[in-house]
Amino acid sequence: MTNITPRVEPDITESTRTLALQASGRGKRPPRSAWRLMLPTPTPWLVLGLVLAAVIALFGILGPLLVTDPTTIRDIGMTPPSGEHLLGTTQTGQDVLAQLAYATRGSLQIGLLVGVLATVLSLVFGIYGAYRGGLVDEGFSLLSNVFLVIPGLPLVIVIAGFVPREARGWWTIAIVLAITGWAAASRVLRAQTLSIRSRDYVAAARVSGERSWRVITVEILPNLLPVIASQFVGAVIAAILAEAGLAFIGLGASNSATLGTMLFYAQNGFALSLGAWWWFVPPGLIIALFGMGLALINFSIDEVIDPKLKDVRLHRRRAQRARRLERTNRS
Amino acid sequence: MTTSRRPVLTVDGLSVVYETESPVHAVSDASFELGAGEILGLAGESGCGKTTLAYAINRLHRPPARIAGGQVLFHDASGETIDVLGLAPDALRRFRWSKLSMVFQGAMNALNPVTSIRAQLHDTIRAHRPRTSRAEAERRSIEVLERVGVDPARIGSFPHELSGGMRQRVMIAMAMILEPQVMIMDEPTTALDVVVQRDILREIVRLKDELDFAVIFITHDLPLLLEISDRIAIMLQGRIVELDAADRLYRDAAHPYTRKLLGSFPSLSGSRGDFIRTGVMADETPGGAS
Amino acid sequence: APGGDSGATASDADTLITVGGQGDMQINFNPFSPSSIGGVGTIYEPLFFINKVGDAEPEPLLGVDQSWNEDGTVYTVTVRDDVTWSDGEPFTAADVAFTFSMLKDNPSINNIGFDGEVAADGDSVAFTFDSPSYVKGPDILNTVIVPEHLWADVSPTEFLDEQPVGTGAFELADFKPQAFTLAANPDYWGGEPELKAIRYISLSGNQAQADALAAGTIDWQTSPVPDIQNVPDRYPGYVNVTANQNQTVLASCASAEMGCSGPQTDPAVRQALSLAINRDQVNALAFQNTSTDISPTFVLLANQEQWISPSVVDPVVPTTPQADQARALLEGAGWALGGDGIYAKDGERLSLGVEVVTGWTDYITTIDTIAAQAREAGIEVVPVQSSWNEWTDKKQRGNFELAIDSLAQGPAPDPYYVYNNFFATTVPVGESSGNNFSRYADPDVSAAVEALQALAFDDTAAREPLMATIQDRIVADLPYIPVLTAGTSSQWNVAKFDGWPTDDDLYAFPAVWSRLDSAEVFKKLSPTGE
Amino acid sequence: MTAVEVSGLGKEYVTREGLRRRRLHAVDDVSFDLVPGRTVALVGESGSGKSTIAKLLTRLERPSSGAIHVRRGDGTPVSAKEYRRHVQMVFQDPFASLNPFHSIEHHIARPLRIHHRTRGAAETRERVLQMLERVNLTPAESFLHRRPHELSGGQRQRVAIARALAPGAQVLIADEPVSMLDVSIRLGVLNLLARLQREDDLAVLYITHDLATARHFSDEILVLYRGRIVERGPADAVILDPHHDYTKLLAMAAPDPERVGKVVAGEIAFDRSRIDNTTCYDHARGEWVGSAVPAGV
Amino acid sequence: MRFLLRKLAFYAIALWAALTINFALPRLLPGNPVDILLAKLQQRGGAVSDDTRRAYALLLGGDDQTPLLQQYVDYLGNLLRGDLGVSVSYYPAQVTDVISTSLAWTIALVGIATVLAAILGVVLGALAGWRPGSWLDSLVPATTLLSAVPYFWLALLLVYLLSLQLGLLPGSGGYNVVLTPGWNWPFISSTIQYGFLPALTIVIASVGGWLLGMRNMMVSTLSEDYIMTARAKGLPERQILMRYAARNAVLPSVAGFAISLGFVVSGSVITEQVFSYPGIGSKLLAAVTNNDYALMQGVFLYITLAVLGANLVVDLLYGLIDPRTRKG
Ligand SMILES: Nc1ncnc2c1ncn2[C@@H]1O[C@H](COP(=O)(O)OP(=O)(O)OP(=O)(O)O)[C@@H](O)[C@H]1O
Ligand SMILES: Nc1ncnc2c1ncn2[C@@H]1O[C@H](COP(=O)(O)OP(=O)(O)OP(=O)(O)O)[C@@H](O)[C@H]1O
Ligand SMILES: [Mg+2]
Ligand SMILES: [Mg+2]
Repeated sequence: MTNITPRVEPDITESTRTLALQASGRGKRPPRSAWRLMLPTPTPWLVLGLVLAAVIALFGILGPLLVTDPTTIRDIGMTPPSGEHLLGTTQTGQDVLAQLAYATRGSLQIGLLVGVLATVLSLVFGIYGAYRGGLVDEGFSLLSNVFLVIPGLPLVIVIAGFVPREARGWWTIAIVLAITGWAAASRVLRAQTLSIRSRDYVAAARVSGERSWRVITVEILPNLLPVIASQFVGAVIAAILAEAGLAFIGLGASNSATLGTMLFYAQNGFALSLGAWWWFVPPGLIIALFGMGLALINFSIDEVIDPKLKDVRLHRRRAQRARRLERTNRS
Repeated sequence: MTTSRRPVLTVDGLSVVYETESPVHAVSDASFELGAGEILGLAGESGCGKTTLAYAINRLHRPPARIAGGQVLFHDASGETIDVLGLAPDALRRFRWSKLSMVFQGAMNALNPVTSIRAQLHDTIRAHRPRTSRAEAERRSIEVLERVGVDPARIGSFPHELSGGMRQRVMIAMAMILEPQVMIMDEPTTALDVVVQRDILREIVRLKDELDFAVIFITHDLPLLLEISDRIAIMLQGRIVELDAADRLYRDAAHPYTRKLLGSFPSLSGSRGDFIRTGVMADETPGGAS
Repeated sequence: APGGDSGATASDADTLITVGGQGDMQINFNPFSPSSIGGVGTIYEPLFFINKVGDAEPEPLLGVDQSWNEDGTVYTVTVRDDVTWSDGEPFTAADVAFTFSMLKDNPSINNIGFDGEVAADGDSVAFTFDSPSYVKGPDILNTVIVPEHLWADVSPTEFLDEQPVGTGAFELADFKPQAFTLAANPDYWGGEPELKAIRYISLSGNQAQADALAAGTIDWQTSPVPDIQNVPDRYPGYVNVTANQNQTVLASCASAEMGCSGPQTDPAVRQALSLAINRDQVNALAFQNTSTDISPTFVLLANQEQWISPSVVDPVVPTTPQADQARALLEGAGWALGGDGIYAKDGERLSLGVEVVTGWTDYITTIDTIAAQAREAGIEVVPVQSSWNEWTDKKQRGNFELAIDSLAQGPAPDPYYVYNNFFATTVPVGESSGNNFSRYADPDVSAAVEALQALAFDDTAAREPLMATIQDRIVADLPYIPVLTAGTSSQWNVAKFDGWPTDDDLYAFPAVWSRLDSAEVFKKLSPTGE
Repeated sequence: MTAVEVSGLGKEYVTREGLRRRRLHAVDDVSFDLVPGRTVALVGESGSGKSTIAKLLTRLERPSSGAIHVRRGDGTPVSAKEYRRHVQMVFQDPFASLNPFHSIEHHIARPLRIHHRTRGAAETRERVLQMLERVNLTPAESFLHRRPHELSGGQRQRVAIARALAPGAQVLIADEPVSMLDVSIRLGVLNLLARLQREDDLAVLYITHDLATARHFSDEILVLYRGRIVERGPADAVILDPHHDYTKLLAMAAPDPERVGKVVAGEIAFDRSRIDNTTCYDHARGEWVGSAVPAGV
Repeated sequence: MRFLLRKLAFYAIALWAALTINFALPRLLPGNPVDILLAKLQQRGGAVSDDTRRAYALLLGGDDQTPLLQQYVDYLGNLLRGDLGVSVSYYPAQVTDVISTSLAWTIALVGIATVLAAILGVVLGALAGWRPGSWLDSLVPATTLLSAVPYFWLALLLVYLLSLQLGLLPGSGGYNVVLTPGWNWPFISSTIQYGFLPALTIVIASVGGWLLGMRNMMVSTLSEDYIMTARAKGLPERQILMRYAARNAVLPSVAGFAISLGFVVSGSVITEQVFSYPGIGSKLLAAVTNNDYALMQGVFLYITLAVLGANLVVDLLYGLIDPRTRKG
């Protein structure tokens, strides 16, 4: 499990405006579409993040179509990478690259499902609760706080221990992970919703006669998109890591290939002790790189949520120039 | 227009540029003199560069802002003249607050929320007079709090425990704790209620009379400036377009912008200014231009 | 006593370090408790030691002599008379009688199912049975004896026995949750062992054990290690010994009469699958080539070969696949090849699920390998992973098609035990099956097994025809599809100690977890001084 | 023509501090009428309850006591469903009252659609353009697709006014509509409001703490202090001839350029603890109303 | 005071929720754990009396006669008496006894590692945020890789490299088993030596989050007015950094500390497995593999209790460093 980033809670309600000001400050017309404003600015780190995430996602989506059957057994066990098997073979001569492709797909599937489920839960408990206020909000926020302090993975392990193996399909694992993983996002969303809810444009919409659901979905939600995106991305990383952990201790989804189960088999096949790094290292590396890709995307989304961060980056070079100019001025 | 009093601060041709993609000349060629014990008002609409100017005087501007030219000279009471823009970092640190202190635009948030008022008053003294004893620092802190009308018993409070008006008073107390010769006040009362604002203005004028420091008072509330300032500078797009004694500026302003600004304020007891309730509108600015 | 300092009497050079458990250990030296962490054989001794990998001759320990009466109903064991418990009390035949009556009184710990009468008389103990019971002798000899004067007043099922008092060559010196140490018993009747201390440490999992071996922090362990064929090179100072005792099988729910369903109830299917398996490949991929041949009669080839009936045509299962033969067999039994390359009959595809426990990676690999091989013969094999409990439950209730498992050997090296356990008695699907989860039922086999019980192990002439009957039937019916005889590999430190069993002199089964055997090994070890 | 009659309006907030509850009378027994073509100004210091009254009038909050009756010109009451078509509001902060995410068109089109003022996209677009032109945002087409952040503060406030008027509102609540704007454009917005009021014969409630604009922009002034009205009457009368101590304090505190250089340290500070809010001077009647009429007046 | 009461009330509710989840889980999920447990108990030589059956039925459900509410009350009563049942895999030991020895190990390991990671991350984050654009700051995004690495994978790699290949540190166990546990230096130094790699894993994998959070918060804080005031006051830079900027910026990190503890405990369950560390995580896994439901539930309760306790402590301490919360 990853640790969480202690999250700054910036004033999201100001962010669009500040971003627009920044855009105009750069001498450009601020972009017409609000959607465009909410896109993170392309920085080398973001590009790296997108490339990492996209390449790995593509590998998971298209990889299985291109590789050989990952279950095919060959007499050549544990062969190092070669022209024939680009990433070598496992103990039973199965092609590591092929397994990696399927396992990546499996992990992505779980990560995505958990991300979606956890986000939906956090939207319901965070946004709806905060919008309604009163007892509903008290109840929802108590619930999410309780879920936040109850340690997730041990709970998941206990649940997985109770669920019979054959019922432990990948979606069961996903649901369990989602149920134990929505609370942090919900808390962040709640705080942001509370601040947006007190904004005049929400009151204005109500005065115009908008209905509650429309106020939530049309007036509040779009402004939360960067936060939601960031929480979603975070949930996907956490889910992939958690599933890998579960699979590694033998509690993962039964009969489904994920990067975690791959590591589990590599570990049981003494891959590391035998120096078969090509079997042990790639699955972990894919998780780490994919996680890094998503985290870098989040890093850039953070700039949308809190434009001060962007300011710092934008001004970095200019500040240096300003300092230099000032120095030459003086002397 | 120069002042008849002994100058404490001379700003000469000061220019500040924000080095953004298209550089913003926030302050261009600003020159004025501040006399000892004088209140100099600085007015202008939002974004004209008032705050930038105030920061630049104390070299508080942060990159990407840079001082593109000009001079800031501080004429110490001792007779020495300090070139503020040329001070080395440590000398600058010592100069700040002891000679020239500031009360900021967002004074509501200018106090550190996690330490007590006492700690913040004390560290101001200690930073400049390291040898001050605790007791002495405490005595001095209580004294200035009393001066601005804050109950000294509140010295152990944290900022969030004080009302906005009290916080502003604490800021003013802090600004005078080292008895500086100049105080720059950047919209010190805009966030406050009219009644409270009045109390604080009265306090500032009284303290100034007692302690004889000079004040640069920044606001966009021209009627207010007219009431308290000796002289008023009008800023437009980074330039000081007019600088004159308050009453003269009110009665016969030279610059059209000044006149327009004055016209924007309907008088409480007098005529309506440019406000038209009935009849044809002369000055309803058409949209499009922002 | 626990808490004592083991370091005072034993130096590192004469302390043997081995694996005791996983995680924190909970103190429990009750030899009859399933959660017992140690002491069987080392602290508590049995009457005799029977080497399952050697010939069947029992070696005297607490007993010095044993014999059956004429008709096999009374078993008399004479006990040693110069033995004292480690608390100084003398050991007597009464302790033996006490131990067995205690077992009889507490069914939950009576693992050997002792149902006779026991009586001590001087230095001999008599075990009396209602019917001839030669086959029960080895169980009696293997049971460890506890002191009556300490055990008479405790509940043997819940007794934790934190300060064990035994007669064995070692005593408990020190217990900590991460390790406990046994120290040599200076007053041991057989003389103080040269090995001064044994430290059992906690290590979780195969990887940790392999790592410990690589780091040289452990002297004896029994678990698979990487690159098992090259242990002396990879782990200098260590050798590997493999003993092949576990007959790996694909057990089928075989008997349609008992309620089994699925293609595997057809003997032709079982035979065909057996023919389709490439055992060489399985051995290489799943077992690092440590497994050995298996006999379809389930007589252990290593030390019981003499019991294979000459009437069995193929006493050893061929290791190369015969897919053509398998296809012919299936077609002869009415199966027809379907469009997907898999045989089918009456609309039923020849698809077999094999139950396996999650995490048993060598078995999972075995099934994966067999699945690929069986496809060549038009048979689909699908692994079904579940937890140990569910796997056990499915086997017990007959809710499975095939299950990979190994056939447990008996207390003595004789095929009788396998036949009695796995082929003799049966119950319908849904009821708990006991050992014979294939639910194989054949009246001739059952009768022959029963007849074997009344015969002494050395009554070769009378036993051979019965063996032939059993073996002919089970080789034809194949309720358990033989795969290989899996090896149990141990690695030990020959640099530090002498006296280990060798392939030539396998005086005990060389697994450290086989406690009676490892106790024998400990007594024979001597530190080299390194 | 819609008129609003507010009688005995009260709003009580219950604030919880841990286990203790505190009642706060934000608004207490306030009555006034909003009549077509007339502007009522509501002045008072921060926290006196001005915005609370606005929220009650726009039904963002429910009154704890009293009633708000809205009637058409013919005297028929306006139903709850139609309420928001008749009563609309302009908020204080133009940077906060427009959703940064949506286009200007969205902001004006929504009320039209909600209140079925238009049918079909084309008609809606037509009406939106018309509204933009009415608030002097020309050329209107160029504003349709802009986002609020592309507009200056004054332009935004015009959009907010257009939005409020879009459903055909007859009663407009303007809560400090210009206090967040730059001084130089404040009058422009107020002039626009005045023009629209004339054209549509609107009833306007103008909430402000700026006495000067209150005086010139409104017909009647209500001075609010701690939730209660302490002085009411025609605009000039209240400002030029304040009776209640609180009104005097307000008038004195308001900057007045006529008093150039008048702020002196000696100016007496008011003792605010003496001010009481249970009495009210009504200029129209020329007398004190309320529980205790202060002596010496 | 009110603040305190509110907090205590919240933790009481959270604890109650955990207990109730524990009660509900076996009853909601398919399968009948009582039967498995009793079968296993019998297998282990346990006598299954009616009392035993009822005790397990209380713990795990499966008692159809008693009304659910009564079961719930009895269950809570049992917990209050510290009766978590008997562990099957360690039969006949009590669950509480089985757990108590391992708890200290986990608390020490996770506690120390988390504190180290937090301090390291916060300090580096503060420095990076203090001088945005410095070389330290430009490395910040790279630390995201660290937080995305699977704990156990990193642990195995570290064991392989540092322990097996280089032989620098022991790769498994909690201390040198030759030593006698207690407050003696050889033992303590050995626990440090053995705890180093697991702690390193936790630190590496969690330091990135702290760093990033602190750095971002620092950037936000630097634009606050009170920082500008501090500059204008002519305070020394060090003092501005420590007493004004970092002091305020660290608040969310402190608030997040307790919550992150829960996450780190989770991560350490698997890390402990890799290092054969004698902590509570390995107990949990042992319980799961052995279907020792009573132990499983017991471990979960203990972990929850520990995390809740840590949260409470941090929450109370938070009141000390952020005066604004004291008002409640
Ligand atoms: N960090 C910055 N980067 C770029 N431009 C800036 C920055 N800060 C201020 N500016 C620009 O400099 C000009 C002057 O700003 P300044 O804050 O001094 O105005 P002001 O007169 O104080 O306004 P207000 O009355 O709103 O406080 C403005 O046009 C503003 O957009
Ligand atoms: N939702 C609420 N819950 C509790 N108290 C409230 C709430 N809204 C307003 N109040 C209180 O009611 C009183 C009146 O508030 P209101 O916003 O009406 O003042 P105002 O006159 O509009 O002030 P300002 O000039 O600052 O806008 C204040 O004391 C405020 O704290
Ligand atoms: Mg400013
Ligand atoms: Mg208000």
